[in-house]
Amino acid sequence: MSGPLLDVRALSKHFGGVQAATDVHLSVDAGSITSVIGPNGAGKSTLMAMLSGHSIPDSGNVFYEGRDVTKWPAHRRASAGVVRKFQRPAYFPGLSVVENLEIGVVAAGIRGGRAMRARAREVADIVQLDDARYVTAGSLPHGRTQWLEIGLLLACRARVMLLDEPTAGMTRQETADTATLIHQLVHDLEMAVVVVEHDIDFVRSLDSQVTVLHLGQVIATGSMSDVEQDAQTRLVYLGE
Amino acid sequence: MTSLDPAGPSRRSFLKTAALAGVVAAAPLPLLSACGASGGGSGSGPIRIGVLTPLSGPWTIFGKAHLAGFQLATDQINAKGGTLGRKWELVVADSKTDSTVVTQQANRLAKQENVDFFAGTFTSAERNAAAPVVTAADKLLLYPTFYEGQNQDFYPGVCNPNIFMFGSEPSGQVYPFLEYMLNKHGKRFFLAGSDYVWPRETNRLVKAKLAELGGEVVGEAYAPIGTAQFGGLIEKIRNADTDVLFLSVVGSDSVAMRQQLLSSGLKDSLTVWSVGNEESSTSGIGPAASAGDYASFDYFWALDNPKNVEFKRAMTKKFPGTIMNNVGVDMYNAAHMAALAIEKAGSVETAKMRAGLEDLVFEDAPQGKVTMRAEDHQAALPSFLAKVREGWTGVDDMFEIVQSVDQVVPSDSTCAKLPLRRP
Amino acid sequence: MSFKVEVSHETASRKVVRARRPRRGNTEDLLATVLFAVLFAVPSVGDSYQVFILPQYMLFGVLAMSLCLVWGLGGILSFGQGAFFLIGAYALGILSTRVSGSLGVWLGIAVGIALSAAVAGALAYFLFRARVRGSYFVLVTLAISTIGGVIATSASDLTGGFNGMFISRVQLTVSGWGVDLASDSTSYYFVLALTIGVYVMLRWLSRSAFGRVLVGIRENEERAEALGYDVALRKTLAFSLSAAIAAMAGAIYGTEAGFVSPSLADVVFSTSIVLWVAIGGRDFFLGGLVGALAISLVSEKLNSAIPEYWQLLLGVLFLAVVIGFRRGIVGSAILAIDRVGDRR
Amino acid sequence: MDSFSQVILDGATGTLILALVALGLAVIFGLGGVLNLGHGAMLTLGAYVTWACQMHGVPFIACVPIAAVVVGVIGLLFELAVVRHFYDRPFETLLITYAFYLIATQVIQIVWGRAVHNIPNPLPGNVTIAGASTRVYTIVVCGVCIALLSLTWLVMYRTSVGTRLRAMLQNREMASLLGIDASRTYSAIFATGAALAGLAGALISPLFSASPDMGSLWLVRSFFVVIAGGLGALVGGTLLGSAVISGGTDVFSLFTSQVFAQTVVFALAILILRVRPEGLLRKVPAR
Repeated sequence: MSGPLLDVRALSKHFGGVQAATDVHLSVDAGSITSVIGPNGAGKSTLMAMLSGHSIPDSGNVFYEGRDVTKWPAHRRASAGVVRKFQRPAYFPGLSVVENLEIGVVAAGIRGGRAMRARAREVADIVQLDDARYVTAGSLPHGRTQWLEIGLLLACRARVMLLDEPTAGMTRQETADTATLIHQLVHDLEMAVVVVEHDIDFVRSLDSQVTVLHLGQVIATGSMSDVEQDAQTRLVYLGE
Repeated sequence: MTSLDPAGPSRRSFLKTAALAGVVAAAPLPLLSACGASGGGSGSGPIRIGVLTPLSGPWTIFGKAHLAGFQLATDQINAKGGTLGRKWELVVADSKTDSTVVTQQANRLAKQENVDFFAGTFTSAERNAAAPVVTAADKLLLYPTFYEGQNQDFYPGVCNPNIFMFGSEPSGQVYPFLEYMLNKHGKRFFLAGSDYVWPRETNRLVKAKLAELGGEVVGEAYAPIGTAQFGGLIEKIRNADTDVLFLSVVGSDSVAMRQQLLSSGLKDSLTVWSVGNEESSTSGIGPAASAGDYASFDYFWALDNPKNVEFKRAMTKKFPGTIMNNVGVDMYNAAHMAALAIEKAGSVETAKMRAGLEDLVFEDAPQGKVTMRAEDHQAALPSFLAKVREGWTGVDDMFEIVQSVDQVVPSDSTCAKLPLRRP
Repeated sequence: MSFKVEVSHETASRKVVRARRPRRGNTEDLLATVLFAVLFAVPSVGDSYQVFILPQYMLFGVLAMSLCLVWGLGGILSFGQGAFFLIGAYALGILSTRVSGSLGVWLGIAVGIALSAAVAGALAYFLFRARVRGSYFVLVTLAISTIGGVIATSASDLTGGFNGMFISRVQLTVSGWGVDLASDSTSYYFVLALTIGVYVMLRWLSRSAFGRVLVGIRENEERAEALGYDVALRKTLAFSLSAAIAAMAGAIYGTEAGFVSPSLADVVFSTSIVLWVAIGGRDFFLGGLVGALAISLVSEKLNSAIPEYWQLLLGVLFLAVVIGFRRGIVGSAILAIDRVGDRR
Repeated sequence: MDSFSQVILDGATGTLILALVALGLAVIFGLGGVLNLGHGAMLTLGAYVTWACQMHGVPFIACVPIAAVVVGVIGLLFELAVVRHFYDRPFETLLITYAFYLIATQVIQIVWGRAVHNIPNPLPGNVTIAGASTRVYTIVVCGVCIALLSLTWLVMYRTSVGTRLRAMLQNREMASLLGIDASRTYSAIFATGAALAGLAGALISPLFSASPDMGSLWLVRSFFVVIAGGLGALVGGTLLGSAVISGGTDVFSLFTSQVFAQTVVFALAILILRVRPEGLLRKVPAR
């Protein structure tokens, strides 16, 4: 395919007097990981919301597979393949893991009990919830709910995964496993992943393209090591 | 794990089925067996009467008097040994002020309780709802309330050979006093009522009579049952420059209406004539909002005659604190007249009892003489116009009778099904 | 089956019990079969009043199941089901008297269903699109029942207003073949078949993809939307379908009872539907059905005997169920039976 | 233009009386997030307590605060026993308060019977304002309503209690960091709302009498006040909502039937809800 999978051009958004995003550009290719970092209030969540369709920018455009999806509502973007994982794990707590995944599978257009179950089982294996298929999701430990939600994104055939702080509340080991999982998804399934994170170590372990936001503006892009050399980034983010 | 125990699922589900069958089947059984056994029928045993009365809902305030009247008469009849040597037994059903429930309960009384005849229902709407059931079961219904007359063929509760009306219709309740009110308080009438058949039909008849007498209808309005705010209506009354406000708003709505009329300051500049507010709703309205207003019915607690004194004594003794009204008294009359009819006919069979009630005269009614007309089952009753006393403190000093008529012959019904007398 | 070690201790014990694939629904269907069998047997053992009244209560049960669909499955609490029931009843009443023959009857049923579905759909889409939900939508459904009652009362030319409307027992026939509801026993079995049909249809629906997604929306609306589901559209469909079922039940109820009045739309009736479903168990269609049947039956017995105390008792029972048995009496029973079954 | 000033006066008094009735509901809904279906029963309870109190020879002016306190205490006990465990589940609180309505209405009937009780007007006489007349007592009730609304406004926006309450509305977890005992605050809110309902029931009883089902007539209208007025702040919203519902019905009913007017106004309230839902949704977490 020619051109980036997700192409963000000159997005701006303000809330009242606060400029939450100013002229943000971002380009995401299939099979790549993009990390967005920045201090609190940098506009990371706003950017995520504009990518997922939960928020409509004041100006600028979002292109997905060459189509302008700027004004598409969240559900339409999701069914086209741009799916978001929320900061707090969002899943269906009263249902079992497999029932959760089946809802995702149905979203991918798979119908019929057998096919649906098979696919849900497959996804459960990928996110290592195969042992807990019939456990009520609400009773899963926190770290595993994060994976369940990633499983949901997988189940509905996401092509672009928007991961909002995917390792929040995870143990060190779980965080490392998550990085491995993301790599695996990108590698095996040619997915594009956009990660918003606080945890610099995790971002470092993703070894991805990094975009640094500050006060709604992109102040640096490049690999993690490039960005860490950037003076402005060091100033605003790393506090030096 | 399931697969480890091949015998498990089937056996388990069998046990489950058996257990559940027991539980589910057991539940409805007491309900089934509780009924059916009790059946009156004709012949021996007590005479069973189904009484449909509003014990809950907005018309609860009338329900007490409604039921008490019939119960008092039943006690008196039973004290004398019942009729044809059979005691009376009441099966009371709550109409919940809901015509749908009336249909349901009337069916229950007919099909399950096997009552010999029915008494009650409060509004015309309730009577109309009960009518198809009593017709299907071929039982009589004794209806006690003031009502709209028998001109609307399309309602099943009108000109129904199985229904007897013991209350007054507009020609009895209103006509005798129209001229008096016209001359004394002015020609400009505003007709306001609750939105259902009785007020609408009453007002239609009143309009016709007013035109005859040279009065003028300056406005007509209906408020749905359950209205709490009458601001718009009161404004219309004010703008119409009304002399007499002819009110057929009923129940708790009328309480709100009269209170708001007082607070609007309009009450002093017109005369209120209510045909729906008897003793119990006037108690709710209170002295301030009712003082000086008129009401007309076939009975008032205030009536000073020996039979009413005796009735009041008996009523106060049996149901102390109950506010009695014309509907309750007409229930009382209905019971006594039914007893007379049964004795006369020698049977509680519907056809015979019907013949017994037709042309029956009851001299001992608390309000005077009651005659049941055969051709349309309407009662000829006395009629009274009363004025609410200033600063009344209770039902005893609430109304003051200003006009009275000993017996009004109901105006002719225009129903095509007449006459009701069967060959 | 193997369990991974990383499972934390406090949830481990629960897991063992629940980790097996549940045979979801078996117990409910089994119980329902028993109930339907009992109902099937009633005309041969009961009296004529039971044959007359039970179809009406079964239709209340259908109405309750329509609420289970939106509330239990979709998480949309509605105090407006009574209004749709009423639309069905009035439509049949009006059209069957004004259009002669079986055409009028079918037209009445069809118009009632279509009108309810359309009103519910339009209103729901209008509001769900704007993300009106939760308590606010409950308020709107309260408004639906209030406005429904007001219209039924005031449009007296059409509905008979407060006086109500009389509907005779109709014949449901297609080119001479069909059922004549005039006979109590015929209409009993007809309504029973209808009730079973609705139950089966709703059970199928709850297992279908649509049903699963609806549950997903109930559990987490944001997540469902972010998975690509048009949440507003699906909730609207559910609400509209539920209104259609309520209207169908209402139409048959109208002809069964022979009389309808605006009281069916008022807040009291609509809230008693919520009561039936809450006490029976909102998560199970059988809960709604049994709740409606049982409470109607017992109410009828106790209402005349101890009207105030019975209402009080019902209130206390309702409070107890909401506090203690979120899944209702039937729902809790089903789950308890499942648990016993699973433990073996 | 006597008629015109009369319409204005009736509209104003109607609005204020409805605002008085709805204030308790708005407090519990707006601050506590609970849609109190028991509000109607609390009104009724207030009216009956007033009546019973007067029957024992207590003057009306003393009966009103007694009614408010009694209903407030009942509300508090109910909150402590039941409601407090369900704040995170809006549907459940709705059902629980509906159960309260069922139970309270029946208890009222068992204790005081079903008759309509008349409470004499404590201030007989009419007053004429700009050619329009109304009862002196109505004006006093309106005065009390204005005073209560002003007091609510002062508490909410001019005291530290109000600041904390508003902070808690924004973020419950944050509030506990500010040293707010959320649990006690919610109890206080519920009790206050109940007391306001009792007070309203007591005050309107001379205008409308006391009957067991009086509450349900007001409940639906109060809900619409909250629907229509929920957009603004507690005080402004309640007033605005009351003006739309009460004033709207009055104005429309001048041109058309009362019924149609009511329907139009209710539809209007739904429209308002649709146009400004995000303002409303902020306070109530979606289920």
